[in-house]
Amino acid sequence: MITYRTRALLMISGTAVLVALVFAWLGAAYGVRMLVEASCFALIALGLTIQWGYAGLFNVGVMGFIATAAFVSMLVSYPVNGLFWNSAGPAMLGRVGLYLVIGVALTFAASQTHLLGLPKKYRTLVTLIVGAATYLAVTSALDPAASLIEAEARFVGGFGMPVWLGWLLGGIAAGGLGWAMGRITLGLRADYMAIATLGISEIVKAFLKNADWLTKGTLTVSPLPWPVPTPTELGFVMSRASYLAVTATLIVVFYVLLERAWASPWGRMMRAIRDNELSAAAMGKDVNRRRLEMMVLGNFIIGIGGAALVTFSTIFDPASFQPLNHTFLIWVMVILGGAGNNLGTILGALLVYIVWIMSEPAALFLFDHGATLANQLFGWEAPADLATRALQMRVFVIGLVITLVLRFAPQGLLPEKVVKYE
Amino acid sequence: MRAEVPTGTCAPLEHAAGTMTTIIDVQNVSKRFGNLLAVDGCSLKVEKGSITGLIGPNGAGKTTMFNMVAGAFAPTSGKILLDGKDVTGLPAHELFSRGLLRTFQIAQEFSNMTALENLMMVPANQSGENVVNAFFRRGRVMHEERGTRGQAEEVMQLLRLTHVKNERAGNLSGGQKKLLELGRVMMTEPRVVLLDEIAAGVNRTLLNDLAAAVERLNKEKGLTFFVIEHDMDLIARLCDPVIVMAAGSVMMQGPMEEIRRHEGVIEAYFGGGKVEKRA
Amino acid sequence: MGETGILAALPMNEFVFFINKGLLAGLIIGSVYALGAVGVTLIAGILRFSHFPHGDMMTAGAFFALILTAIFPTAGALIGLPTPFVLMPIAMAITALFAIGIDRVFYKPLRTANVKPIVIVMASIGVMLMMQGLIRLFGGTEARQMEAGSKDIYKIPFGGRDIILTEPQLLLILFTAAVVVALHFFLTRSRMGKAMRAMADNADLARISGISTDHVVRTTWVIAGSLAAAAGTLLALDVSLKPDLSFNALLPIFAAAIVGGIGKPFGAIAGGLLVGFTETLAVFNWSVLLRPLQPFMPEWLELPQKLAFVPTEYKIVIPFFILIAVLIWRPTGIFKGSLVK
Amino acid sequence: MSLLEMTDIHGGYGGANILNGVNISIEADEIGVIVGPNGAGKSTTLKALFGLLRVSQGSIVFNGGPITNFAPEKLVREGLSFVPQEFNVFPTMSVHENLEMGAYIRRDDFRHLLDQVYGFFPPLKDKRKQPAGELSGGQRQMVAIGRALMTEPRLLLLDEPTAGLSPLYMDEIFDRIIAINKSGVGILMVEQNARQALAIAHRGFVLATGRNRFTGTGAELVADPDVAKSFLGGGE
Repeated sequence: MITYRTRALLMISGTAVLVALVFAWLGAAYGVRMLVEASCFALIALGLTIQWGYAGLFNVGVMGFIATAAFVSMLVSYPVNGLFWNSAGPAMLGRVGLYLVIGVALTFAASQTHLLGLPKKYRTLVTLIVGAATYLAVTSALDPAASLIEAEARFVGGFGMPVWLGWLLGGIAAGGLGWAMGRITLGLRADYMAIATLGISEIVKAFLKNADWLTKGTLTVSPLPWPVPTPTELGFVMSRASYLAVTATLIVVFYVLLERAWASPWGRMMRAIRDNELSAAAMGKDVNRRRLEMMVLGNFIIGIGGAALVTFSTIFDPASFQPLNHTFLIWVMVILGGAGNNLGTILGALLVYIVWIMSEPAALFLFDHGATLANQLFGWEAPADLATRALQMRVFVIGLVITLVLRFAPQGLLPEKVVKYE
Repeated sequence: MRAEVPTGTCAPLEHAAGTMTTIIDVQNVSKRFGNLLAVDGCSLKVEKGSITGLIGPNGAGKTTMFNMVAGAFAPTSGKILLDGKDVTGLPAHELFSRGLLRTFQIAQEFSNMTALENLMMVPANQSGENVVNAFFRRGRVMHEERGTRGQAEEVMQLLRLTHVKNERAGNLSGGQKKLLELGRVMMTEPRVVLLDEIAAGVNRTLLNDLAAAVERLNKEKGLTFFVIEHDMDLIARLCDPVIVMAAGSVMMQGPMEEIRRHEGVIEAYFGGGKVEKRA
Repeated sequence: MGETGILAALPMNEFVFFINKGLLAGLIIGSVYALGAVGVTLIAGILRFSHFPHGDMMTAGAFFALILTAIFPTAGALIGLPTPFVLMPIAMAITALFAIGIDRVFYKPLRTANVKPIVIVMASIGVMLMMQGLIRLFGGTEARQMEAGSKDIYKIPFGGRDIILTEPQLLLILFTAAVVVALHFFLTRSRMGKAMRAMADNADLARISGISTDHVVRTTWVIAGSLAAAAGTLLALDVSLKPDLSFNALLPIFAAAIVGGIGKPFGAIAGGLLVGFTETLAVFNWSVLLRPLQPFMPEWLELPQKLAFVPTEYKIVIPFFILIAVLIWRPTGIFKGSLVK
Repeated sequence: MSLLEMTDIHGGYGGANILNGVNISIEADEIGVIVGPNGAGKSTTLKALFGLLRVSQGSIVFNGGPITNFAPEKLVREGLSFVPQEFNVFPTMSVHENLEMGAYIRRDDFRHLLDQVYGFFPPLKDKRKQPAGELSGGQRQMVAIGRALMTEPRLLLLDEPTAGLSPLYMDEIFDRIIAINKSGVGILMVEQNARQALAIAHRGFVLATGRNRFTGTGAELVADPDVAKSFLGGGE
């Protein structure tokens, strides 16, 4: 059996060779860009690997957390939109905020009326009514405000704060969404939790696509400011390299912390909860609170990775978030790399991303030649949209990789490290 | 302290005037599942430093009672006190922090972690369990870890399991898993240990080791045990007093020799004595 | 007033609008969700896992029907029904075999290696992506019409305006009704139907009664596959064949299965209709109905042009909230299926 | 030649063996009862016989043919039928459907068998349409036994049929078992109520720690005071 060390070395050298190939074939500018995107995906994968690998939480809503963090990061770091602040917009939004606060307070109060002796059945009814009333009041106040903002200032604009603060707040927002979702879905069986997380990520995407007053919707917001000098100042290779330096340090920082946490009492406790929830509770571990903690921490890291990824693309386009690229691709990285193994996950992310990027030209190349060959042999006419269809082949390959890995290498390329004390 | 009560009813045992020696005090507890009254107005006590046995024929409600004390589910009525404080209905992890440690009939090991880690995870409020400490206060955490590890290695030696300390717990034999689970008791200072059918699926020689370990912990460390068990010989060897439950409540309590001669108990076991109280 | 009696007094135009856009629309989309949910609930009840590729199985079924229509374009004309509908049974059979093949290749090995249930769900996500890839590879990514030519439209005069129902919509409703009846007899009269209910109720007891698991599993996939194909084909006939149906259909279908009670086919049908109606009514523009009452309303309360509970873009929110509401208040669903906790 | 011969059976749930050499034998028209203190391996013996766990040593011969480690689905066709202690009905299916499921492997018309089962358990006749899960404990047990009778077994295995029942139902179930046996069905039953069970048994087996302690006719075992004492151990 190949020892762990040789597996790791093999994977590292394999990835290095692939990277070198890309640099040689497509040049440094493209190579560095690919590495930056891969590093962002590696960060996201780290967030997912601790949720699934450490604590056994099945999160299929990664796209929703990436989108939330990217949105908050855009909101915080995008330059201030003077048109908005001078318009009546802020005042109207203030009113909406007020309605919301009062409404939520009332709904909460209604939900506690059983303390005043209201029978439980009526309590839920009252809460629902007050909740619905709040919802109607808030939306009725929001619609005029939204249309006014869209008319006068196109959208709310940002707060012009530094980008790193944007990423941090984006991560916190994603963590917060993780907390809220954890509260709702923690009692569920894993596959129903998966459906709920899938639902939430679709809702986040729908919200961002339609709240034009906040996100300019399909008109997209750009250019998103970078934490480092942009290509216009330093040229493509250097600016991207500096961006890579930022994301690489983030990876190293999180890697060291998570590696340290794996063998620490915290990591041990999480793994115990994953292995046997009943026994962990009997040994004094508060299972639900700890899972909630992992939902927050995992999604915080996913959020930061997501914010970095979207900022790098300089465009905030809600429609660009796809479950395939932003949830299932990352699942392949984690499963193939090795769930619960931080190094395996990072290398898995790099490896899978490079293959994913390279598969685009490769697929096109293959299908073109295939089509011309078929044409020559038996005059088969390729359909017009052959190119887009060729790209769909990758979706098939991703699905195939998931099923094969689950069947033949469930532990992944670098399996979870068993903590041994010599 | 011995009291004899006629079968089937559950007269409250004389409460020794508030002695601080009672670790577990179950007061008039009942539990209903649908229209089946599994436990019916049952009271029992476990004294500090004792190894108290709980026996009874199937369907007598002893497993239900044991699980309520261990925090698996809350009673329908009545109160359970641990160290004099009311713990009725508290979840399992809460009871652990108050000093109640339970083992399982079928060993519940953490299968993907090594045997040593299975023990190291037991101590409560380890500073390293706080994620901030785990990340940033490495020094303090490492210092504490050395202590925990030393203690765990000691327990492994005591249980003669050192040779499998780095083995995945899932790969251990049935007997080794049972020993490992008992080892958890030595990783903390529990006020009381609940042993759930420790003899189930265990061969004779291993049973001797387990019984010897329990006796040693009780004698040297003064640990209190509350043992639910089918193996009458083990009960006879380990426990005094032994509480007999039948038809959902306590039927009698006393040393095993006397219970074995007690007509009512023999009839309860032999005749099945199953009187199910309809709602 | 020309016509006397109640018809004239009621605001007919608005009422018919409500029937068309509210009730009928809810019934149509509800039927599609019901057909999908029956398959999902049987798989969850008997095979104990949530079948993620169900939306894509519906699309695959529709594609098989499309290909068959291309091969036998005139088949429909003989009977006077749309060709895809006439050839649908064949497409259903192909999809059923397809489903059995997938189970044997992907899920059965994992079942025999008795992996944790969540691993089978992950494998089904892998299968979902493979199906999505293949469908888009062979079928392209644009929406397609199932059949050239216009659809016949039935107009039922009802006071002022007509109640409008296209032929495919009528076929969908009738087909779903037929499935409900067929399912009832299958589950209550036939030997295999009862064996499936037994397996969902108590798998161990079914096994020691001599019921063969493989047989029941194969039937489960036949029902799930064929109904998914029917749902996909009829939806494509009504609207158009969109390759990305998978995600938009997944959430409502799972919500329907859970609302109805996991493992309960009748629950799935009721759940499907419930989700369908809730969706259309939540998005329905109620201000149209309130407009005739305008004269009776006080002046200061001016009627907003658009008054809907949820804007259409947020339609996806509704099945999600139904799902969460059921999971919190009634985890066994209406028909007391297995627990989702 | 006896109907069932279990000789020197060793086995368990994968861990340490629970059975360490159990011998059981039943004649064709007998009621056999297995009793003994908890953890003696009573239910384990029955499960080993019906293929629900692996026999590591020893042999089982039924009706002259070896059936050691046969799968349950196969044994049902050999003429054995098993009623588990818990979860022994299809809760949401009606009483009638439960019985039909019992006859799943039959290809012939089994209506006469339904009447026979309703004959054994009259209260079930008018509750035919009711879901089995909504019946009381005793009636549910009748459905469970009725289901097992639908394959016309030569030997019916019952795992603690009166567990959790009130004395009223307990006596009624024992009477029914006698009636079923008289109709020509061999019975092998594990029981918690040792006294009543042995009272109706042609042959009794008292187990302790996975081995035979006492064997004899039901009457003999009830009369012998040592048997009752063995339930409280200390007899080795």
